[in-house]
Amino acid sequence: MRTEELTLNLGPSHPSTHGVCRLVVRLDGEVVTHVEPVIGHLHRGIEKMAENRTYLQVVPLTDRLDYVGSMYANWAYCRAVERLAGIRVPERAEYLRVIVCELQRIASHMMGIGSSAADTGATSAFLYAFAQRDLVIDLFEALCGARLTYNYVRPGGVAFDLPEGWVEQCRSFVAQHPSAMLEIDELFFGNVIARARLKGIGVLDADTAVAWGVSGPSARGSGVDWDLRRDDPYSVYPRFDFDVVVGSNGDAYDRARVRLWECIESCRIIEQALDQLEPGPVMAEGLPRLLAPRPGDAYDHIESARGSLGVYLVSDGSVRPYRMKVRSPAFCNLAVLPLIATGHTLSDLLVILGSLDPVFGEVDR
Amino acid sequence: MSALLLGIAWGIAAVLAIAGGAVIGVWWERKVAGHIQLRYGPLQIGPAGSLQMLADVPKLLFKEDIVPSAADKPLFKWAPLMVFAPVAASLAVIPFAAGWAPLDTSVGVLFFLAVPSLEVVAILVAAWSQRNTLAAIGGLRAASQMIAYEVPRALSVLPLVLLAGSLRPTAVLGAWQWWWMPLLSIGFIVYLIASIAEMNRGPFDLPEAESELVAGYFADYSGMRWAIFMMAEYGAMIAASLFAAATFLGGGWPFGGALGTAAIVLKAALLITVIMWVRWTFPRVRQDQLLRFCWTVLVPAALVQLVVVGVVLPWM
Amino acid sequence: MDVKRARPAVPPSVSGDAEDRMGLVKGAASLAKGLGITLKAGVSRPLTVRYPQQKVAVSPRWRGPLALRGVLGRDDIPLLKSASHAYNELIDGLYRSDRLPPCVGNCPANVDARGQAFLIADNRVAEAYELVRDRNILPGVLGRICHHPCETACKRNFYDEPVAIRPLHRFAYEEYRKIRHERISPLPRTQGKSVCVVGSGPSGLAAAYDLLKLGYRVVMYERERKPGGALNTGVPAYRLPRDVLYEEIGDIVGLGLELNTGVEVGKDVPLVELIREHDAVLLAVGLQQSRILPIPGTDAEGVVGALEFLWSANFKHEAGVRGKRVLVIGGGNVAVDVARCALRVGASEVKLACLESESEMPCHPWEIAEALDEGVVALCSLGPEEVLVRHGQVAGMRMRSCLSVFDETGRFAPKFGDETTDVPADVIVFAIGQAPKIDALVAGTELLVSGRGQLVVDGTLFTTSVPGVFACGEIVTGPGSAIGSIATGHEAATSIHRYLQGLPLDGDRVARPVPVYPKHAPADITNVEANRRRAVMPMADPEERASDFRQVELGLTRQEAMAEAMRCLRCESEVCVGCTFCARTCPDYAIKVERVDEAGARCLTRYDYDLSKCCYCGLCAEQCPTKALQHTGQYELSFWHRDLMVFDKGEMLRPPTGTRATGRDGVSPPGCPVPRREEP
Amino acid sequence: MRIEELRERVCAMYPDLCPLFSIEFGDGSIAVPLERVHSAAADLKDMGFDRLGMVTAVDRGDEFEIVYRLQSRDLRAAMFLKAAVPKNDPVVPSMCDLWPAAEWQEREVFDLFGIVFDGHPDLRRILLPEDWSGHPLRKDYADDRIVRRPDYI
Repeated sequence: MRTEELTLNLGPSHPSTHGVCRLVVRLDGEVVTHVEPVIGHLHRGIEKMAENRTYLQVVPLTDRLDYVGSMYANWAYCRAVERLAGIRVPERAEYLRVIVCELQRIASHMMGIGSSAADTGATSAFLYAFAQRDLVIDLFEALCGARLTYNYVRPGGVAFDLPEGWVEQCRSFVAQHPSAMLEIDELFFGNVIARARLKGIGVLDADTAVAWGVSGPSARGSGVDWDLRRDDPYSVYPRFDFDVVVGSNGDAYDRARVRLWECIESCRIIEQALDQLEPGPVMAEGLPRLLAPRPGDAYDHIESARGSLGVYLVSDGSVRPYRMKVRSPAFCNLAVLPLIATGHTLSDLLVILGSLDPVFGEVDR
Repeated sequence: MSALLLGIAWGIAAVLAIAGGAVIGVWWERKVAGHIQLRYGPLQIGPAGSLQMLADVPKLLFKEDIVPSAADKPLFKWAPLMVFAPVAASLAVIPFAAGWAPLDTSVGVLFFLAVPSLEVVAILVAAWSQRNTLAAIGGLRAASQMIAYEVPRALSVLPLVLLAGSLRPTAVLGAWQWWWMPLLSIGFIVYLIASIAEMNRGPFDLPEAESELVAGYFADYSGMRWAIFMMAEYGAMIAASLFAAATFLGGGWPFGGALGTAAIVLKAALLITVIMWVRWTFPRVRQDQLLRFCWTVLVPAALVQLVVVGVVLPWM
Repeated sequence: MDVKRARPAVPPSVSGDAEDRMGLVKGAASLAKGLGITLKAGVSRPLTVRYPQQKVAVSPRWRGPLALRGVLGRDDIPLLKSASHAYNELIDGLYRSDRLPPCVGNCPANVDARGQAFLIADNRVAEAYELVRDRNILPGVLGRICHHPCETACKRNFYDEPVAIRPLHRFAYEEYRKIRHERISPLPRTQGKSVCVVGSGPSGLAAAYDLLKLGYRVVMYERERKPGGALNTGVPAYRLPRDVLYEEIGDIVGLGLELNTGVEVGKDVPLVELIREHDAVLLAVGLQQSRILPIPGTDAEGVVGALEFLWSANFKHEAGVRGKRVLVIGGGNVAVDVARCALRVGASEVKLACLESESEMPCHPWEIAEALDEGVVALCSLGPEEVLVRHGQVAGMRMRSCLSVFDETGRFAPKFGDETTDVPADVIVFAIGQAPKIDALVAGTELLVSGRGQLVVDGTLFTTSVPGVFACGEIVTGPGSAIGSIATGHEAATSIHRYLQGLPLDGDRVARPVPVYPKHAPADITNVEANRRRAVMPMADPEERASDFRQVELGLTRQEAMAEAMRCLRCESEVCVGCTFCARTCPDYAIKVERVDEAGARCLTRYDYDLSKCCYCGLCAEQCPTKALQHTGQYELSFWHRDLMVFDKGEMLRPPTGTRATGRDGVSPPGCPVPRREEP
Repeated sequence: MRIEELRERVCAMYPDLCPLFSIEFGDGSIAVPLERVHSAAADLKDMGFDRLGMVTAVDRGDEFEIVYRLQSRDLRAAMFLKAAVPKNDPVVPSMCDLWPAAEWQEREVFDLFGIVFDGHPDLRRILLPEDWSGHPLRKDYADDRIVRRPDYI
């Protein structure tokens, strides 16, 4: 019997495409024969806007890059500016940045795990994950007054010091978080239906991951043992001991569980950072109000929840960056989707997209 | 002539029962789902949000019934009623009290199991009349799923009929012994899972899987027509639970008379809560896994149950 | 909360392959476990809030829509109007340390520079003079000689250039001078007691001024013919014309001070008799003797001490160096004054030798710069070794190179190199510090004197060993600035007042407010618009001024002073002055500020904040120097006319409290926008 | 691996380009003439740089400058490979054959700068709509909808 392929257009406003992404899918019955992500719907031209703002005014822009994790988006940009302008950040500011960034990694992974649960229909697991994310966001609200776009990490240090009572609130969160994660692990990842849905789909082997420039939990899920915090150590990370979680099969299940165990590791880092925190200034002294680094270009990257988020800054000596390029991990990870999604059914396609955990603010910039 | 009048009266009563059941059911589902997900569920209207449906139902009544221009108008308009009718009909044969059922026929059990299969046709009609690819896929999925799950459902009820010796529900209820419960436990579980799949609920809600098809076969329905689909789903749930309560769990077993009917309704409510609990805990099964699960797990379990009953029958 | 369980270790393989082939039983077990978890969650207390009864409390740092606390032209900043002796308590109440502007904090005497700029900008110059005089006694004098620590700490350093606070003192004096006769009248004597002040230096005058305002009878004795102490003898006349000094001291005398000049206590009048005669005595005698290095050859003719040299140069305009080569030893302000005076009294060539290197010189950078303009030659990192004497007459000085002045702990321990240079000179002036000469003064009293001839004085309460006898000024603190001595004068007056009233001396003695030091580096002002720049102080040109004792700085005109006063940002005053720095910092340019600047009618006419452009990044509120702009804690951003989200000035100025105060028409919620005003 | 070591190895490979190996802001970077950029990339890949981190371009006013950032996991090193590209007809050999990661990033550079990568499997605009005229990240990109910022700071 002659069958004809059905071209389906998922998105850009579709409940589970994690933001504005349009998937042009050719279906043979339920099986996907060809998928092509069409991106660019959230392209605001951040790199062009950055050329029109001073170095401090660009920080609120970086909030809107990876809006699920704007803390480390700020940090990546600030590290590039500090490397360009040769600023030495005080000790306490580095510790605050690490604490805040690990908290943001947990919050971002909650979105990752939650959406992989929601894609397969387990709305309760999604809400348990989001309950944890909300506790982190309350911490950030107490710290810098915002719940999503924090504008907290600034070139030269951080904007505010901890309010009193914050450290205790943070410790109580970090104390209860691992058990909550294990509970979600039992509820969702241990469940036979979820294992059936997630295991074995969207398999990405290690070499293609490296060749395609995939980084972060998506790459670690397929066994690529590469984590910038340990392999290209920056800031005060060498002072903490933590393990890098690596999966083996490279399917959606492994990627999601790598994220889950990374949250537990982040709790470990936060506890060590909170123990080693001492009083001191939070902002470098003697910085000019309008930073004007000498001409040149600098690149710096950090390990964000989606991979190695890098910022390449070119300065021409004026108070405004000449060119800012954001190497966004979600953009590179998404490129792999056609490779790993063909041959699966329609419902799996969206689960695979969710397992790559793309955030389209960062993909489209 | 009087039989026709009697039938119409029972029909209206069934519709009203299902409507009332649906109203309470939706509220209870939102409460159960809320508390499972660490939140309160409806709170504002009425004590603990009980009058929330008082606000929702009028809204649905006054909401505009959009009929898509490309749709096949007559089919589109009649599909919801065609889905709802079998559910209302299946209520008629359930024995509410010992020895009394609204429609006491000798083939009540067979009628109860056969009528929902009409829904399959109605769903296909609904899906096809919208001319919407996503709805079409949803409709096909629903059809394949319901046909698949009718077999284990029927097989799971067969041992009951064997033990009772007749297809008449009231007779089954009358012949019910307490040790039937442990004996028919496997059959009861298979029946429960199969009826969940029949209702397109819980882990098997493939047709209206929000993440992919955005609402499956009733995607383009809105307003009261959509509400009828909802009532059909809740009606099916109520009917299945009442039947299970009346037959598997022995109807008003510890008490007799009026208290018995209350016991049946209470057991049905308990079963409905379990169905909701299952829905809000588990993720969704994929289409091929759904069918494989039905033929490789449910049907053999039902056959095992038959064998068990077969062995026990001589001692009876 | 959960008990803190041991950290779960990461399993070797995360992919859970162990339970891969899940049998029926293990599958069912996993389903049951899942149901158990949701059941546990179902029965436990929900996390969310029972809205609408309970509401989520927003964090105090919440960045909601902006609000202005105070507005120029509508709310005035609290001026410092009360008597200075209450200053200590005042600092606590009115000017809490977090609301103390950097200029007031960094000034040793806490002169209210912010208040002065506010008053001058509003054309109330006489009030400004009196406000400043309350704390620094001689605004006219200090307007010329103070080393202005207030300008170094001014926040405007980081935006463009600091506010010219010292020239404003001077301008206030020149305006006040015209109307001083009608405002100076003897103060009433309310206290029965009398106080005697020995020495009419800045510290003595400050104490006398405070005590006069408290109602005491004050008698002052001065050794010289003219009052002013070090200001009279030490400060060169080109920096401070003497008529200004005598006029201002005349004002204080006019307030009821009994001044006896030409009377040396300890010689003409014994101190014991004064202690008996008055209820309290204040020794403000300062340092009279200039220190000479104990190196060979200092007894030769032609070696002079700094004070004697300055005394003769200032009064006789003649110091016996006409046509000779002068070598000044020392790197402080006094050395630079000596060098510049030497030029003016006809020295053929003036060299200045000091231990410190070019950058470490203790004198103020602008002093040495002006000196170098006028032709003084500075020889740095050189230590005096020996005076070369040729038959009784000074011929030069052998100097040894000095490697470092302070050791690593900061103590004065100079290390010398080995090569020496001989510097030819006819006259050598030692300006390496002054020493007290009080043996005549203390003769006959039980005042304790330390081994090195220093009077033993309590540093914070300024009491000496004899009850009722106090001391202040440079005799207590050692060589320091004029404003530093005045600060000790105020403190001593407070101690005397409490002593005479029988109050405990050390009650709530507020330590001087810790100056608020800048966090940012000074701004580079290459492309700053002209109207933001600082008023340039007209200077006499270097060649001419080096020849005689005419004024070096020529002072600001009224117009310049007013414009300069308007540049003051009024830090921490929580009153928006329309400095537009929030508008410049905003990444989305959502703020438009306009202000009217006529003298006496200054007000903020427009503060438009476009809610639809604002991204709530909080940069503007951080940059606001006056802390007037702050984020309200309001949660709901949805106002009625959301599309017209431009906040007109009228709307922005709602009370800052978090409650839902009403907007302009008394009904609609605050910040409810009015129809948009056409953009110009 | 220390940057100095990296410099020796690169200089050993390209003696004539050695002076162009600059260490600035902590990252080694080598500027290569346009025609040798592909061969240099291939050699560096054999040397151990198995990962292409970033492909981007900078509009240096009179010419473009294409910038590649190569990372190596086993050498624990990273370096920049830069090449000047003339502005009139900017054509750069594509790196898709060496690293598939370059595919999307080169499409983005083509989209925003207008630099053509020959040898690229399907060079289309990736972020902007197909019918968009002009390349926004060029300094001379004129669009009337761009908000004029007041230039006072």
